[in-house]
Amino acid sequence: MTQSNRIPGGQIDRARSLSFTFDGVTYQGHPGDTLASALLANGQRLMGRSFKYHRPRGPISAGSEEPNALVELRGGARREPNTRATVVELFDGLSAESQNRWPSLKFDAMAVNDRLSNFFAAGFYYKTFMWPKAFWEKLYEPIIRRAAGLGSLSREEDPDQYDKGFLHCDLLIIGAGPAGLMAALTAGRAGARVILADEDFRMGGRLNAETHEVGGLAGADWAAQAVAELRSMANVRLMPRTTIIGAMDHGIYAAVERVSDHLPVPLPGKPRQILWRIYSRRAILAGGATERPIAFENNDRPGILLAGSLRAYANRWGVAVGRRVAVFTNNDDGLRTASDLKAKGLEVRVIDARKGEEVVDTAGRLGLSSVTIRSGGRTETFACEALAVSGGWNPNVNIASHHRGRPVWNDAIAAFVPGQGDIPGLEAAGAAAGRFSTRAALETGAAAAEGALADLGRSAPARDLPTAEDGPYAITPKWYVGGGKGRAWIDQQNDVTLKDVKLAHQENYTSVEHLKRYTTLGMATDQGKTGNVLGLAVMASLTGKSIPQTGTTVYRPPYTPVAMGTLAGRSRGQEFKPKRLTPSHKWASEQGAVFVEVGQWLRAQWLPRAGETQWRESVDREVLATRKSVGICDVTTLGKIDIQGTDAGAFLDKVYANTFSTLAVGKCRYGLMLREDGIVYDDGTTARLGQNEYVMTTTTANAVLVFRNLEYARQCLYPDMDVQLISTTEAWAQFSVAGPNARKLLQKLVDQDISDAELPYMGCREITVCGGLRARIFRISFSGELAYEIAVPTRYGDALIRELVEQGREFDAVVYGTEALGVMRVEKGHVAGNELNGQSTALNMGLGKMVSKKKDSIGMVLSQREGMNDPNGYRLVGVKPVDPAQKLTAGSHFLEKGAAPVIANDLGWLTSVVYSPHLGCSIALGYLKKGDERRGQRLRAANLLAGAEVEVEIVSPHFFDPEGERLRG
Amino acid sequence: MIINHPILGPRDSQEFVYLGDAALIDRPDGLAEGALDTFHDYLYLRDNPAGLHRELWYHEQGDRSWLVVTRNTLTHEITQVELARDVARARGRSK
Amino acid sequence: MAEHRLKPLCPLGGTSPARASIGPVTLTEVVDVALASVSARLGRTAEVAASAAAAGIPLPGPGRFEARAPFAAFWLSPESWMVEAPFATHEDSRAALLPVFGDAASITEQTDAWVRIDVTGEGLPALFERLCNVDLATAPEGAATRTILEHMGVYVVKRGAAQVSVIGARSSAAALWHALETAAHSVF
Amino acid sequence: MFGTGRYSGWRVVKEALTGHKGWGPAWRDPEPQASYDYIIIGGGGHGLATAYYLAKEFRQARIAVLEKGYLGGGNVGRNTTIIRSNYLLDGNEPFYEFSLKLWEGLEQDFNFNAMVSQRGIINLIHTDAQRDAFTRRGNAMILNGADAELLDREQVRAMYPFLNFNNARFPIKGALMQRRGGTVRHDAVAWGYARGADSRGVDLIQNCEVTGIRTEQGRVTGVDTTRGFIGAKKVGVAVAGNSSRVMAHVGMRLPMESHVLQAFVSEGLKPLIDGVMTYGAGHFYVSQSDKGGLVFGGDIDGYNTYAQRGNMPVVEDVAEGGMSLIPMIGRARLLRSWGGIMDMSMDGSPIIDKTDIEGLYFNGGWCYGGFKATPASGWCFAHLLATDRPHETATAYRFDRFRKGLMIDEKGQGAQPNLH
Repeated sequence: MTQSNRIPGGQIDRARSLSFTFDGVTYQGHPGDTLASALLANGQRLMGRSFKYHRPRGPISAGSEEPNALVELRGGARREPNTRATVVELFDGLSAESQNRWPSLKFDAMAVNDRLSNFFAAGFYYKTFMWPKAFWEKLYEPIIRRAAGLGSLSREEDPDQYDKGFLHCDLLIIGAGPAGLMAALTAGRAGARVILADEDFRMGGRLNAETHEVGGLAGADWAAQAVAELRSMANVRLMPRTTIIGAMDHGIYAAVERVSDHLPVPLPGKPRQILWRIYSRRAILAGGATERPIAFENNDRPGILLAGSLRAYANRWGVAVGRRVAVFTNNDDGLRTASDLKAKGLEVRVIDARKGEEVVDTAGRLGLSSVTIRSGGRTETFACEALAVSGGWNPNVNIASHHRGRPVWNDAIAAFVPGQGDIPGLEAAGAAAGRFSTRAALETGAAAAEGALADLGRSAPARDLPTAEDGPYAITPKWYVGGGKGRAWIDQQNDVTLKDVKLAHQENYTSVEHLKRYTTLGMATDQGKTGNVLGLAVMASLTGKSIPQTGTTVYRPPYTPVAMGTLAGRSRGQEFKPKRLTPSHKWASEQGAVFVEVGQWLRAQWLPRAGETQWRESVDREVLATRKSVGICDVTTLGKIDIQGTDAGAFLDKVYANTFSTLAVGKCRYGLMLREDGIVYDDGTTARLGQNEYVMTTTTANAVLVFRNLEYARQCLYPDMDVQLISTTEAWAQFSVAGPNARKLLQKLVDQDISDAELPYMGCREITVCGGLRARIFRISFSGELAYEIAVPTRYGDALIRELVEQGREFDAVVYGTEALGVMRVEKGHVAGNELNGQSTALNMGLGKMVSKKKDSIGMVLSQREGMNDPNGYRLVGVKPVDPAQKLTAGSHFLEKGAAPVIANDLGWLTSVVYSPHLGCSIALGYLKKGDERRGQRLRAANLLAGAEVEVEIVSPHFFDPEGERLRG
Repeated sequence: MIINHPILGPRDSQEFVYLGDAALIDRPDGLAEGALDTFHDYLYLRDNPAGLHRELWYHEQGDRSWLVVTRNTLTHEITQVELARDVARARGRSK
Repeated sequence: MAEHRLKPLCPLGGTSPARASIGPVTLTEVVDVALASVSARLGRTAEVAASAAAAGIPLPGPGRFEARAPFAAFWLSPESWMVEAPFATHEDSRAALLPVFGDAASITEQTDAWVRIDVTGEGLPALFERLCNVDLATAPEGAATRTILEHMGVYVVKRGAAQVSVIGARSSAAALWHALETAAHSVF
Repeated sequence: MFGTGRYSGWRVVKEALTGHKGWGPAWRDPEPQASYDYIIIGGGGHGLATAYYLAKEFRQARIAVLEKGYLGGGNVGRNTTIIRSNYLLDGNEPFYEFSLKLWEGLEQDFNFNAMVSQRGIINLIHTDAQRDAFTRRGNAMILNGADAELLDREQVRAMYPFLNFNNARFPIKGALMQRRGGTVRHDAVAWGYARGADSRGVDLIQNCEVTGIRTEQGRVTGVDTTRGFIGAKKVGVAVAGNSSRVMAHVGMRLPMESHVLQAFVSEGLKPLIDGVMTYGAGHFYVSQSDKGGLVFGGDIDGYNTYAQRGNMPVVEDVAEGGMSLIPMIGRARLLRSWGGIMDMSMDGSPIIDKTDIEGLYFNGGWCYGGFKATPASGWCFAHLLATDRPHETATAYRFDRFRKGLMIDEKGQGAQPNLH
């Protein structure tokens, strides 16, 4: 197709042509075009359909405020729904599809809604669809949901990469129009560290869209010259294609840089977009202004644009939306559109609201064909393809209101301007501050930069402002054309009309928030950038209040919609969180171990051997072999905290419920740690390696939290205790060696005597292994077997497990994973994660005696509250199925035999369930009301989720070697 | 947010962990009479002011200092940052 | 110390340190440095400073790194430092420092708790602005900052304009290496 | 009868054909009277529901609701619209199940379509320990008369094949599902209760901020407001988010902190996610509204605040969770964010109780469970106000539970509000 509406001029590279498709049709455009400008150049005004009534729509703007021209850009997994054609930078091979229409953009069956619009007035759905009750979910809502939404996602994984980053500067300047450029030149020349960001791919802002001169040059050329000077400054960073999306606290701004969106696909290894966190000492908001429409009947036809945008298409992109143009304005800026288009040889007719002229209706099904105007009582209809509308300009106050500060109404320009100091350190300049002439933009830009430089303690260079137009902006507010029977649109995408606002008023939804929520005004993808103030003004005229009395519109981040991928960056898929690998990971991988996520750690869950087809075979083997001879397990993930200082023992007495200051050097003790509210927080064994030196172990899950709490106690509660803390979790590779032959195996590695006499139960020593390697050995047991934990510097962890396996061959030693570990600790009745649930007391766990009342430890006092010492409360019990063949399920609840399955009969639940190869049946730990008194009782363990229940016998939680002879052996 | 660390200067609050009201420093004596009541009030009741709030932050991804930050809960403006250890000593805490 | 029969692995899992060059930068796993934390006991900071000075061990101020061969050190937290020494001569780092500080300081071996990846070459600020919140461009040489990098806690030590050490938890060495590599490919 | 008459499909048609001239105001804007029998402070969901049930179910009169801003401007107007009763503990589950049952009949009851939609909620499971905990919880729900199902990985895949089943850092192992969970059009809840209360003679007074609570000999006598003193026999406080500020008028310190919870909505998308899902390996939960927007959120920012806005760390954390769970979501755009101020209580559970001051009653501490609780909260608070006895499903929500050691701590996090 030909670019029938292309006219001379503009900042496009006519020497090169770009080929692209829209709804399968191929068109030509030029570098510098947007998708919208290229389609308009090809005479394609129709680009989309509205949300509710499926009205035919074309672009009304040339920027990110666009509510209508939304397309699905690209295809396959890269499809981007709801993409504004007005900001898509054209590239060769671009393909786009229209959305929210069926079967085609021209003939949309859903447009029937438009005919039924009377039934779809604001809030109609709140008043019906209630009878019969079931029909809402069965009938009405499915229909509504099917019609919902605009574009659609690909349902495939986003293939692109996203980056995040951090930038630091003295001065962030938001917007590179005349105000932003002048501010950047001023601050840049002063040597300040400046970031200049603009959402457009071409810096210059409105200067690229206007015909007037700056400093004797065409505005766009002056802008290019300014950009060139800024580029030459090492202290200035230019960021085109970068949108500041939000103002956070303390000078932090979030920005999205579109690195690759102007390319068919990103270059290999390069991100599609980058989320920048910009740390600025001062900021200038020079984001310009957005033009607003006037509401009149059928003001939403393709070909009806905002006046400044129609002018931009002509001046910047060399595009005439139509050869015959009408201009409807209530201010001088609209007249500029008329004069610019006339100068381009187009036929222009002005309708000046200030002279009592107004547009009362338009015609043209898929695009504007004529307008009807009223002037001095007589109406007239004439043909035209384009209608430029200007109801005035709204400063882009959005970012300035991100801290929920209220913009301030300015009568002179009939618009809101940013409130002073709404965002500390942010100053508005140029059109964003309501100063609309180019001269004023340059002036306020320079002034804002000078102010920032003063705050930063820098001296500003002498002011050097180029000459520029300083034309007046005379506006007489005209919000809507009344009197008609038809519909006049206020929010085009969401199809909110004048009538809807009137209805909201009639039903007393008059506060601005009620108006918004009841009519959906301003809730569309443009967030009301063009419609909000208009809607507010209509409501004001209905209530008879002033606009500021009626309310203000506060915008929330982001400034424009942001891809979720950009906000996520690289944290996705396998890289969602970093992986932590144990010292034996390499060895275990070679063995084909099955790994499980434990927090960020990957631990061997079990290590299958040839012929083992299902996990239980491996786990049973690991357990039996350990209990029969010896097993090895990597326990490095347990937290280790080095605690030194002359008050180390006294400190431990504060943070543990039991006493450690009395622990002998060379001994270990099991420690119970409470929260201040008396609930059990963590447990582990802590060893005393020297007079003033302990090493504490924590559960894997709580390693970081316990360390944090120790520092809290050290710094905030006991600041004069001589105690120093540092984590050694990763410094030592630690292995558990358990089973009757544990000592025999270890003695083959340990250079010193570790006989029972030398190293009794709960003893610890610093030793050497394998001919001189420094190591530590702790005689502690989680499995209930004769067991040790041996630690070597982590770099030798891999070598040590290979050595243990090698030396263990004669004992048929096994390496066991977390499953077998769990089986053995349940057999032994040790509490772990499922019992340490943050809701249980020491009493619940049968460890009540461990809480010393003689000393003031964290949690001691509040653990004595009556509700936590209920004699009828939960106690830890062991559970066995009466029929060994039956399988228990963790999370089943205890019920008396014959008791109805209702909460009143609930006696507790099974916390942990394992299959004990040693007992040959499924066994469990559980919390049971009056558990201690129920030993030997038979109850039901009901898993109602599966409709299953098992008759169980309550036993001691110590299924295995209750007297503990084995571990002392 | 940015917390102006008394030793390290401005650091992003992302490096910190928040605990709550700095009154938690004033832990009562667990062996004193009526400890159950004093501990209840100490642990559970808060002023929760709309305005200046003295609160505990831990520089976990930093130097592991606990800080007392004075911050306005309406504006998030931070007006003072102290080492919790100094505050604790000043409030008579020792061993 | 005695010759034992166990063979060490590098944090990244190799028998020799990893190394990679991407564009102008090179990533190198550094394993020839022994580490120990030194924390002054309560009220004995002056003694610790004096003993350190006598032994030629630098104890730099907050946020700083300082080298004084054969030792170097960076600041960890109030009254606490990470001391570096040649691995070959100071493998048992705690034992090596105990005589220096006696009971005036708490000393803990830290060598194997960490992976150290040195990033060398031109354009490091451009790389690090995509990694963590450290303003490398304005940070002076000898700046040592603890911060977050892709959810991992790390020390970023600016040893020179063209040499930065990233020191992170040994268990997530592979994740840290991957993060640096990916960012380098993305930037260069 | 005040108000606008009944809504019905027939009436919608009639009005459509006659230019919608017949729709009257949804509620009046009355001047405050000199005194009332009941004053409810707070015109949010809970306050409006309380007034509605006081008038309708407990046949009380001379009731006013005082709202400092506009009706429904509190957290009922800024949440993620989820309803469910999938709680674990005895103190909570009966209450939330009562609430869910009220939701199921609400629209017919107050004659306003709030779009109660029970499309199901799933809590994803990623570890064996999570499965154990959700099994315990699911069974507790059933024991309390609620519905619950445990889904395995393949059942989840069948519902949402586009979740990350191929390359997940924390693989999906199943889910706890409550089919009766779902969503409700949040603003409509406030409007429905407001219209229903107004039509029963309740005075809804907007732009009326309470500046003081007056008492004589330990008994409440009324409240000072920006529109003057208003007398009252009984005063009920339902201002979650600002509870501490209001109760400070009578010198009460509460077991709670105020925190901001951010929430987000994407651009409108064609139907994708039918129900509600919560991620078990990160801070992310999501549903899709009837307009097509993905409505999602995550964790609170975590520091005390009364500013209804948050910061980037949580925004990124939520996006990372979403991206790791739903890999296609990368090209969906986040459209709008907002923040609501939560009463984060010391055990994560609410309080509906009398105070030491006779005639002064308190309702708050909802953390971010407040929206789903709206009907039961209103009903139970009305019950307490009218009868001076706690409703049978709210007997655990007492101030003294902390003194007695009877915390209702679903998450097991202890006395640290920002962890609940």
